[in-house]
Order: sequence, then structure tokens, then C-alpha cells
Amino acid sequence: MNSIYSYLAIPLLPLIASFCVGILGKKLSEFFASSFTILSVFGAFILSCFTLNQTLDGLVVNQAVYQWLATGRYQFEVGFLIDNLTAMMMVVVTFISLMVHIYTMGYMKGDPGYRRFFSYISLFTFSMLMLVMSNNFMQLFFGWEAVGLVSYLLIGFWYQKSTAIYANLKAFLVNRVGDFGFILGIAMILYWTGSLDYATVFKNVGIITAHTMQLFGQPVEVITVICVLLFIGAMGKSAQVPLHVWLPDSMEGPTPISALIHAATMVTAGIFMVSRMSPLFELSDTALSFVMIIGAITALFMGLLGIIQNDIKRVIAYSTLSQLGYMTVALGASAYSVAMFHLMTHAFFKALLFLGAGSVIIGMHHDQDIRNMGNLRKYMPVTWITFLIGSLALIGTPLFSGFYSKDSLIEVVKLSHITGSNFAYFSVLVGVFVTAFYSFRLYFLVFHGKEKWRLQTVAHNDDYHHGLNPKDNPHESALSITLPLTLLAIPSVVIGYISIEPILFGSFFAKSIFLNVEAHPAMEHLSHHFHQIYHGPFGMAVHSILSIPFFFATSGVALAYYCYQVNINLPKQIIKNTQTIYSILENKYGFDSFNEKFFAHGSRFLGERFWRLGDEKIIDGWFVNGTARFVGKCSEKIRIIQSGYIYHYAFAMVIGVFLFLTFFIKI
Amino acid sequence: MIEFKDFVFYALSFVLVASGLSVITSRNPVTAALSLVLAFFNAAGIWLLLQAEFLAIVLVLVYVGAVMVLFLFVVMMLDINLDKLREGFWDYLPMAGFIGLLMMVEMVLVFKTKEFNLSPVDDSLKSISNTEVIGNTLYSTYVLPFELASVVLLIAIVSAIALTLRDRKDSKKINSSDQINIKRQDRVRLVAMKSEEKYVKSKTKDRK
Amino acid sequence: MIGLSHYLILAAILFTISVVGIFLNRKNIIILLMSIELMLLAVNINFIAFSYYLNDIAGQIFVFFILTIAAAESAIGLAIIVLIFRNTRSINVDDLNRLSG
Amino acid sequence: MNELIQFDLSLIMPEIFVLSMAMVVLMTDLFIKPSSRWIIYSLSQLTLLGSTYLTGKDFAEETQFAFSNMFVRDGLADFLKMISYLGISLTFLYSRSYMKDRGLYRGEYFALVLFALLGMMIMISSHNMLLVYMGLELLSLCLYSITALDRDNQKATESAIKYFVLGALASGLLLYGMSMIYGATSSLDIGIISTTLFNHPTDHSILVLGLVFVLAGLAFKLGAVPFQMWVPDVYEGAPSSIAMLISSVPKLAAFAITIRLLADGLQSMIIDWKEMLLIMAVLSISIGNITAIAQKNIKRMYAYSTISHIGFILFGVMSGSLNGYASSLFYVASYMLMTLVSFAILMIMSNKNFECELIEDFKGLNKRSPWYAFLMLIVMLSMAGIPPTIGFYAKFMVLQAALEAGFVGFVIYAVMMVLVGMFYYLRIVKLMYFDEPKVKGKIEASLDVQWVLSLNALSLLIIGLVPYTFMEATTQAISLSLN
Repeated sequence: MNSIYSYLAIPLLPLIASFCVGILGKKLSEFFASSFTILSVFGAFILSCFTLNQTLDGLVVNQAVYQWLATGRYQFEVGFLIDNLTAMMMVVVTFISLMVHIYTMGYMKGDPGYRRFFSYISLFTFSMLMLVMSNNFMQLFFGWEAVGLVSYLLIGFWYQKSTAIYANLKAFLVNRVGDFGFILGIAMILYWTGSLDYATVFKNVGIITAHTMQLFGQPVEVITVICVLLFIGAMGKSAQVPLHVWLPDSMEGPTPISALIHAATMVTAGIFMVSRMSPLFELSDTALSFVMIIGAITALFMGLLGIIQNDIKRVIAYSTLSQLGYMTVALGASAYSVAMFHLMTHAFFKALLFLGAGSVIIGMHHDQDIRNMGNLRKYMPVTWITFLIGSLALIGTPLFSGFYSKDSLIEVVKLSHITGSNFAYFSVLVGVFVTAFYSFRLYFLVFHGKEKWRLQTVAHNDDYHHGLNPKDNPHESALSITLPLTLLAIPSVVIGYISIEPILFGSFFAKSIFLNVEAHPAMEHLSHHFHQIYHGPFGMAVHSILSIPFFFATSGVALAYYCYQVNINLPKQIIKNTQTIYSILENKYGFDSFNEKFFAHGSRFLGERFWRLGDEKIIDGWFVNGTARFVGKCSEKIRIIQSGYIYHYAFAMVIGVFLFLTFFIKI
Repeated sequence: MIEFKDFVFYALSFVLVASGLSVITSRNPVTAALSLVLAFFNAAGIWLLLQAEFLAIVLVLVYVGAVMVLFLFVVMMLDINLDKLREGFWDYLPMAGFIGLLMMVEMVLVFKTKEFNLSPVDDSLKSISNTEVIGNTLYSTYVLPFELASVVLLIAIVSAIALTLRDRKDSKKINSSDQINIKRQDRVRLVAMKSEEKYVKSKTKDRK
Repeated sequence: MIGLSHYLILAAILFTISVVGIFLNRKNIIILLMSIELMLLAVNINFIAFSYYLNDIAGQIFVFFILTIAAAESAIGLAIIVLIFRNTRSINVDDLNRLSG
Repeated sequence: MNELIQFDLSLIMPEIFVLSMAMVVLMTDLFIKPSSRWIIYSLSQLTLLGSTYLTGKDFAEETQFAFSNMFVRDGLADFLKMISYLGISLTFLYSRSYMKDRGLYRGEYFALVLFALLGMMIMISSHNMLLVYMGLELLSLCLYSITALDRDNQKATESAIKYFVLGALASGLLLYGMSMIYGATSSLDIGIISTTLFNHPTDHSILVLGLVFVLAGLAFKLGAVPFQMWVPDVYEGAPSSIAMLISSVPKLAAFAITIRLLADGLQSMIIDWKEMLLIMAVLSISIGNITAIAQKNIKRMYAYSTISHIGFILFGVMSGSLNGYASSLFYVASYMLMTLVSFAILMIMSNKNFECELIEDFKGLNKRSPWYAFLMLIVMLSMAGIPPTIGFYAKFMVLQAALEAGFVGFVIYAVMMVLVGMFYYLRIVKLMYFDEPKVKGKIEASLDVQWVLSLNALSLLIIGLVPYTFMEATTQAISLSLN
């Protein structure tokens, strides 16, 4: 593992597997297709672990593998930059990908597109690895587009479903908006620094800081423009408001994809990119504020939307949005390492939650409506336990991995002094409550309470309707599904405890992430707190029990418990027949009912509004569909000119000549 | 005082422009073709004024003699409904005329600039005949385009034949090689089919 | 005194007439071909006038080739017209709008 | 004198060979039975092989003139000729069975295409306005008649007459412009025109007048807005094989005369033609890409995509630098490779009773033949300009050249139009992969077509991965010829 070419093997293994399975297709047996891709991804995972081991010893590789083209001043290469940041991402990506590969064997069993699916996810692994390992913007952009393409293909994997096709088109279009900003940002970097190589760009970054440019009549720092443009790219990929609309719809894709691409890896590419660009972002406080505010809005308001969803996958999707918002807030607070830390822990527990949801969906015979579920813990014990672990990690229960990342995140936001940090602090705090509420609402509805599918009166025997018959019992899923769940549950619990010290407060990211300590001292303070007050990770957990976030989280769980466990026990008839008395009773409880009304209903109302107005009307209606419609209209208009008559054509030619004469002849 | 040469120029130009207008406005294609012939004659006259004798003769011989006859031939071969051809002419005239006029004015303005009024060269210096000069140049300096011109004419022949020549449908011509090469299976086809109901029934009836 | 510009203006007038003829004529394709002939005639006048005033034979040579090619061109053009007439029984320009958009 | 003409003839050897072989083909056709037309086919392919040899044997290292400086043989000329041979050879191969099915597999077709090739070779090598005109007409006349070759097809004849009338109008405009330039410089030789204009800046307005007309003629040949109206109709009307021919190789020749006339002859007027080309380029890119979206007929869609590609080629030319010309040359060559594959797939999907010409016909191609769907995917990605295909690199180089020439705003606009363009290219991809096939049945093609087509399509990818050598060749060709 000394030559750069041995690193090349890591992305190439999945690529080769993808090609073999994709091209040979039906000629391969299903078993061979799956085991071949799994082996190759496993190989990539092992090699990644070796790489991480090497980088932990201080190895940093930055080398070109192949020169694509050189034009005068500029050179475009394929190259790798391997340091702790990259290595960590590589391990996370290959690990989750491996889990998803194994899971897919069970999940996609019997699907006609079985081999195609494996080909796609291997291709995705390749693209994602290229993205994280790149040492220049060109390759970054390639990986960026490639993961987008595979995501597009996979959302529309069940292409007979019209909703799936619509969702993949939406994802494609919205991502184009982000990409446009991203490529403009790259172009500006190329223009100002004359290079696309990370190292050269970071070296020359000093040149940029001195310059300002005119934008809408105002002088703006060039570095701010660049950072904001790059961040717009990240907003598209990492689904930040207002470019988030594609992510909930992307749940039309198969569940393993939602876990791999739309929760754990691809959507975090934006976070990774901003961390990688920390030397640029550190130079512009304006850009950082922008990042933080966007992140804060996403974190809070997307979480609120999670409360009103009834589709199991959509709840988790909104939760992903909200958690991505958290990471973005951390970026804005210059706590890149915290963002990356949360990215890692989130990758584990969110993949776990999604895969668990997939297991539930299989158990329920492809019924995704949580109102039809209940008491599944009896029938699906492994899924239940692992899902509970995932949820606990998500809400930040002390000692779980999510706790360490989230708590540090909130802490660092509190310590930050950048514009907008107060709002962000408020958002992430309230977000904790919201997260806890929707997570446990989901948990209680699915795994506890009554077995609601038995209450359905209509037995559906037709093929079109999925779901469980009232008399049937759900079954625990096969080993290929429960094994990844178990394997993911382990890091969801322990990874935070183990790694918080080196990642956040040690020198893990020292060579990868640049921090301007004087301007943004929040990280420094946090480190101080950690060592001086908490004396280590366990102390941090103990201290947190008296802190505000913990209180918020507990009250969220309690509220969820009350609303979906306690209230449900009241006889249904009373609720139905005596609406007025029921609501008076509710009011008598005072604080609780106020909470119920204000937070549950109020936020449901708000969420509904945001969704209807913000998402559907403005963003979908105007920006996305509006542009397409405008171009289409122009197209139809121009077609009319092409009338088919020779004299019109001749006339057009003569008019062309005439206008040229008029414009250019100066007598 | 108008010189005689000037008078000839104006006279020829006037007829040339008038016949040109007639080409594009006449309702009958035969009239148009004949107007074009007239235009060619006048152009030949103008070329004579410019001492391009050879080309003037060629224009008359080749164009009037051959090309225009071909035009007339096609016009008469195709049976065209005259009245239909005129519809809508006046509707478009104002716009077309306006654009044309503007374009012409622009070009004329360019030609009116001073530098362009070159004085004519001294005629008496030219002792060799125009035909001889053209011949000499054509076969020495311009031999490559000359050869290419022959290729262009060949292409014209080939494509005119390829496009329009076809066997008459009612021709009784016999292709003997086709007749010899014919196989049994090309002509005879054995078809397995059910015996027809009616026929079978009637037969059984007969038997009864 | 007749100068170069007189000839050029004459050619410009003829050229414009022929161009207008092409997009004014909405009915008969053959007249379109005639307009094209007229246009080439205008170009020829230009070349010959330049050749005379510049005392350079190249212009006349060019005209020679233009005449040759124009003859070939009209042969092909007429052949295509004959085809169209065979196919549609009409050489009306207005009927030629099967292809559009 | 004798030696001189010998030298001249040795330079023009490939042209002489193509001409003689075209006549041999024409004559052979008279004496063979229709069933043995393969002889003609092989003869034509041999011709191309032979001329490749003749051109490649003494590939021009330096510029050489023949026939009193009318004919030039330089790096640009030989490079373009080699690519033209390749293009014509592929055209013959791809269209073989398609033409057979439609009764167009005739001797005249091959002879006329070879004559057209001769015309293009003359255009590419011309260093004199007269020769430009001769070559242009040689090419155009052949194309007019080939378009109408399917005699009983109403659409084909209609498109032929449209092509013919507008083409004649365009060559009239071109001639008028040439006469003005001749009048202003008193020479037809491009080299002399260039030096005259450089040494004695003469009357400007008359030159601009000539330039506008010349440019109109060139733009017609290339198919740039507003002289593009014939393109969609001819593509749709003509049989696919002929549309393929028209859309591919002639663009190389048109590019060559554009470079010769503008970048060489009228070099001193760069300020004027730069702006004119800019207007045409921007219009072509916009109208091409936007109108293509509304098309239902795939050939028309190709036509509009051609128009937008031409816009990009003009972007490179108008940047007015050697780098810009080289990138345009690269673009036009890669465009030829792309368009050949795109039409070839169209023809493979057609058969005797079925003409593939609607976009809908591509529905579910992946189900019918995954390999052809994949090849089509490469072409579409390349045309849309998505890395790592050749199309991306071509667009990138051209836009970079324009950027260096200072057209920042227009480059941004062009990039936006590329995004618009992606829509209709990717729509084909979507139809191929996500829709159910309308027509069932496998797609058949003979073995040689399969292999060559695959190679052709994969080359789009491979050259896109290692474009550097190819780009080097174009840069060298351009820099050897200009300066």
C-alpha cells in the first residue's frame, strides 16, 4: 500500500463489479451477481480500513494518478488526496455500502431488477469514493454528478410507478439548480486562482481575499461569492431549504437506497465538501452566517414537518433533512470537525433506522402507513431492538453515539459568536424536542399499542393493494436483513464514546481541516469545557443529564408517549361521541393539553402550510415547473416560424442579410 | 452631353430591369421565360460595352440557346393551372417591395462612395482579342477549375438521368435473363387449406 | 460618363429584383429557378464590370465558370421539379409544406 | 513546365484517384447485375482506402501550393481529408442495408457520393475563391440530387427542392459577396487578398458588404441561424442515410472554407466578422436547443441539435485565435463522429417495413437491445456535453477559447443553453430505459456494422478520456496552416 495505484483499487473494485454485473446482466445467476458485488465492496472496505490505519499514523497522500487533459494554463487530473478526513469518509461509505449490499440480498429477493440493482449500488459506491478521495475540483464535480446520476437512476428504479418517475425527475431538476451554483463557484475558483487542485487553490487563497467584485451594484468580497456559490451546490445535494424538496419524494426508491444514498452517504456529500473547503469558508464570515442560517431553518422546520407524516419512510426522511440541517449549522459555526463527527454517527444510526423501516415494510407486506401498524415488537424482536437503539441514538440519549455528536454540536453553536448563531441555537434546541417527539411517535405507533392492521374491515385480496391481511401475523425478516441491522446497531451505540476525544479534541483532523482559531474560537472553548469540566466522554454524559437539551429530549419522548400511548387507551367511543367533553377534558389537563394542541396540532398546521405553500406552490410551481414550461412555450412559438414554405425560408435568409447589412455597414 | 455609349447603356439597362421585373411578376411561366431571354440579350449587350465579347456571345448561345429552351420545354411539359398561380401576389408585394427597396438603397449608397469610381482603362492598349486572352488563361492558370467544370457537367448529366429516367410502366419489354433465372418456387405456391363447407355439404347432399 | 458604380448599381437592382422574386413568388417553382438565373446574371455583371475596370481577366474567367455551373444547376433543378410534378401533380410552392415545424 | 505540372499533379493525386474511381464505379454499374452490387460497394470502400493511403503517404508537413496557388495542401487540408474519408466510409457501411431495403442501393448513389467527396476535398484544399465556389457547387449539386434519389417519395422530393432553391439562393449570395471582395482587392487568390488587405486597407464599406454576403453563403452551408431553415426539413424529408451524409462530412468542408476565407483571406476584417459570427452563434445555440425540445420527429430533433452544435463551432471560430480555430476543428470532427452514430442507430432500428423516425420509437430500446441502447446513451451524453465524453471536451475547449477572447457573458449564456439542451437528449435516454417498448422484436444488424458501430460509439468515450492527443493533432493542423 505504498504506491498511489493501490489506492486506486479501492474505487475500482466496486466499479469493476458494477460493470460485470451490469453488462452481463441476465447471464449471471442472482447469487453470483450479489456475492460478486458484495465481495468487491467488502474488499474496498478492508482496504479502506487499512488506509484509515495508515492515516492515523500521520500519512497524507496527495498525488495525481492520471492526467486527463492539459490546456495551456490549466491541468485536469484524476488524483487522490488521502488524509484522515478522506479515510474516515471512505470507511463510513464502504461500511454502510457493505451493509446495504447484504441487506439488499434479502430485501430485493425476487425483484426482476435484482442484478441491475446491485450494479447500480456498486456504481454508486465507486462514484462516492471518487468524490471523497478526489484532490481537485474537477474530479469532485465528476463524483458529484455521478452520484447524482445513480441517485436519479435508483429513485426511478421501479420505473413502472409513475410517482417514482416523477420523483426522480424532481430530484434531477432540483439538483441541477444546485449544480449550477456549484459549477459557477468552481469556475470562479479557476478564474481567480488559476487552478483546480485543492492544494494550489488553498495556497493561493490569499490572493482572493484582497479582492471585491460588484454584484447588484454592491461591492462584495470575492471569497464570499465563491463560498456561497459552492454552498448552493451543497444545498442541492444535501437538501437544505429551499432545495430540499426532492429528498422526501426520493423515498419512492427502494428502501436500501434510501438508507445508503438518501440518508447516510450521498446527501452528506455537501457537508463533506464544505469541510474539505474549510480554508475557503474560514475566510468569509458572511458566508458562514449564510450557511448557519440556512442550516438552522432546515434543522427546525423540516423536523416539524416530520411530525405530521404517516408514511414510515417519510418520517425518517424529514428527520434526515433536519439532521442535515444540524450538520450545516455546525459548519456555519466553524465546527467542521463536529459536523463531520455528526455526519459519521448519523450515517450509522440513520442507515440503521432506514433499514429497520425496510424490515418493517417487508413485515407489513409493503404497507408503509404507520397508522396500520402497532405492537410489532412482539413479532419482530430484532427489528424492534435495533430500531429502538437507532431512535435513542437519534434523539441524543446520553452514552449513545448521537448524544456525543449532537450535544457537542449544540454546545458549539451556543459558544459561537457569528451572526445568526442565536437563532441557530434556538433552532437546534427546539429541534431536539421535535426530534424526540417525532422519533418516538413513530416508535410507539409502530412497535407498541394495538395491532391496528387487524382493525381494518376491508380484506384486500387484489394485487394492487399491498398490506397485511387482518388475520395474518408479521414475521421477523431473514438473516440477510437482521444481520446488517445488528451490525449497524453496534456502532450506533458505541462509536461516539470511542471516537469523540480524538475526532473533536485531538489532532485527528488537524491536517485536513483549517481553522482560524482567533476569529472563530468556539471549538477551542468547547475543547476546554470537555477537558476541564467534563473530564472525558463519560463525564460529559453525566453532566448532560442536567442540561437543557436532555430536558428537551426527555419531554419530547414523554409527550410522544402520552399522545400515542396514554390517550389511545381512552375508549374510542368517548372520543368520538363526546367531542366537546373530550376537548374540555383535554383543556383541564392544562399544560399537557396546551402542549398537545400547540405543538402537535399547531405544528401540524404549520407544517401543512409550509408544505402546501412553500413546497408545492412556490418552489415546485414557480421555480421548477415554471422554467420548464417557459422554455416549452418558447419552443412552440419558434416552431411556427418553421412554416414549411420556401418563401418564408428565403425571406428569413434575406432578412438576415439585410439586418447584417444595416448593422455593420457604416457609410 | 450624353455620349452614345452612355445612351446605349441606359437603354439596355432600362430594358434589362424592365424584363427582370416582368420575369418575377408575370402570371404565365412562358412569358416569364421569354422575359428572361430578353434580359439575357440585354445583359449580353451590356457585357459588350464592357468589352467581354466572348462571354456575351456565350451567354446568348448557351443560355438563350440551351438553358432557356430547357426551361420552356419543362414549362410546356408540365400542365399547370394558370389562374391558381397568381393568388395572393398583391398581398405580399408591399412588404417584399419595401424590404427589397431598403436593401437596394443600402447597396447603392455603398457604391456611391468616391473611391469606387475607378476610371475606365484605356481601350486602345488592348491589342489581343478577348477570346484569345480567355482561352490562354483558361488552359494555363485555370486548368484545375476547368477540369472540375467538366465534372460538374458530368454530375448534372448523371443526376438528371438518375432522377428522371424510368422504364415505362406499359412497356412490353422482355428481360430474358429474368425469364431464365426464374425458379419454380417463385411462381407456384402450394397452400394447405380446409375444404370449404358449402362444397362439402353440397357433395354430401348429392350423395343422398 | 458611365462609371463602375453605374454597372454595380444596375447589378444591385437586378439582384434585388431576383431576391424579391424568390420570396414574392408563392406559386410557381419554375419562376423561382428563373429568379435564381437572374441573380446569377447580376453577379456576372458585377464580375465583368470589375474585370474591365481593374483590367484583370480573372473576373471574366469567374463568369465563365458561373455560366457553366448555372447551366448544370438548372438541369438538376428542373429534374427535381419534374419529380415533384410526377409525385404531386402540382408545382405550386404552396403545396410544398408537408415538412414543417 | 513539365516538371511543374508533374509536381502539381503529385499534390492532387488523392483527388485524381477519387475522381477516376467515381467514374469507374459509374461505368461498372452499367455492366453488372443488381444482385452483384456488392462489387460497387467494395469498389467505393477501396477508393476511400486508396485515397487514405495517398493522402497519408505524404502527409503535408508544410504548406505546398499547386495550380498557380489555387490548390493548397497543408496540415489542415490533409487532416480534414482523412476524417472525411473516414466519415464517408462509415456512411457507406451504415447505410448499406437501409438503402438496400428501400431500393436506393444503386450505382449512381455511390458515384454521386464519391463526386461529392471530391467536391469536399476541393473545398478543403482551395486557396482561391473560384475554387471555393467550384468545390461548393460540386458538393451541393451532388447533395441535391442524392436527396431526391428516392424518386417516388413525396417528402424526399419536397425536401430536395427546398434544399435546392435555398442552396441556389445561398450560393448566389456567396457569389455576390465574392464579386465585391474581388472588386475591392482585384484578386481571387486568398493569399493575395489577405496581403492586399493587410498592406492597403481599402474602402471599408464595400468589403463589409462583400463580407456579409459571403458569410451568408457560408452560414447556409453550415446551417447557422438565420440561414438554418433548410436543415430540419431536409433532415426529415430525406431518407435517413442521406440525412446522415448531409449532416456529417459536408460540415467539415464548410468549416474548412470558413477558416480559409475568414481566418486567412479576410483576416484583417476580424473585428467585423467576429461580431457577425457572435450573433449567429448565439442565435444558433438558442434556437437550436429551444426548438429541439418541441420536436416529435427524431430526425428533426437531430437537425436542431446540429444547429446548436454549429453555434458552438462558430463560438470557437469567432474567438479569432489559433486556439479557438483548433478547438472548433476538434468540435467539428467530434461532431461528425457523434452524428454518424446517432443516425446509424436510427437506421439499424428501421427495417424494410418500418421507418424509425419518431422519438417514441426509441421507447424501451433497452429491453429490445441493451447494447444499442447503451451506444445511444453514449451518443446522447456526448451530444449533451456530459463528461467524460468527447462532446463535453469539445464544448469545453470551444467555450474556453471564447472565454479567453473575452466573451464572458456569452459563454455563461451558452452554458445555460447547454443545460436546456440536456433536457431533450436525456429525454431519449429516459425513453430508452424507463418506458415500455412500442414495437417488439430484436434489432438485427450485420456483423461488420455491429462491430464498427460499437467501435465508433465507444471512441466517443475513449477519445473523451484521452482527448489530449487528438487535440494536439488539431492544434498542429491549424498552426501549420495559418501562419
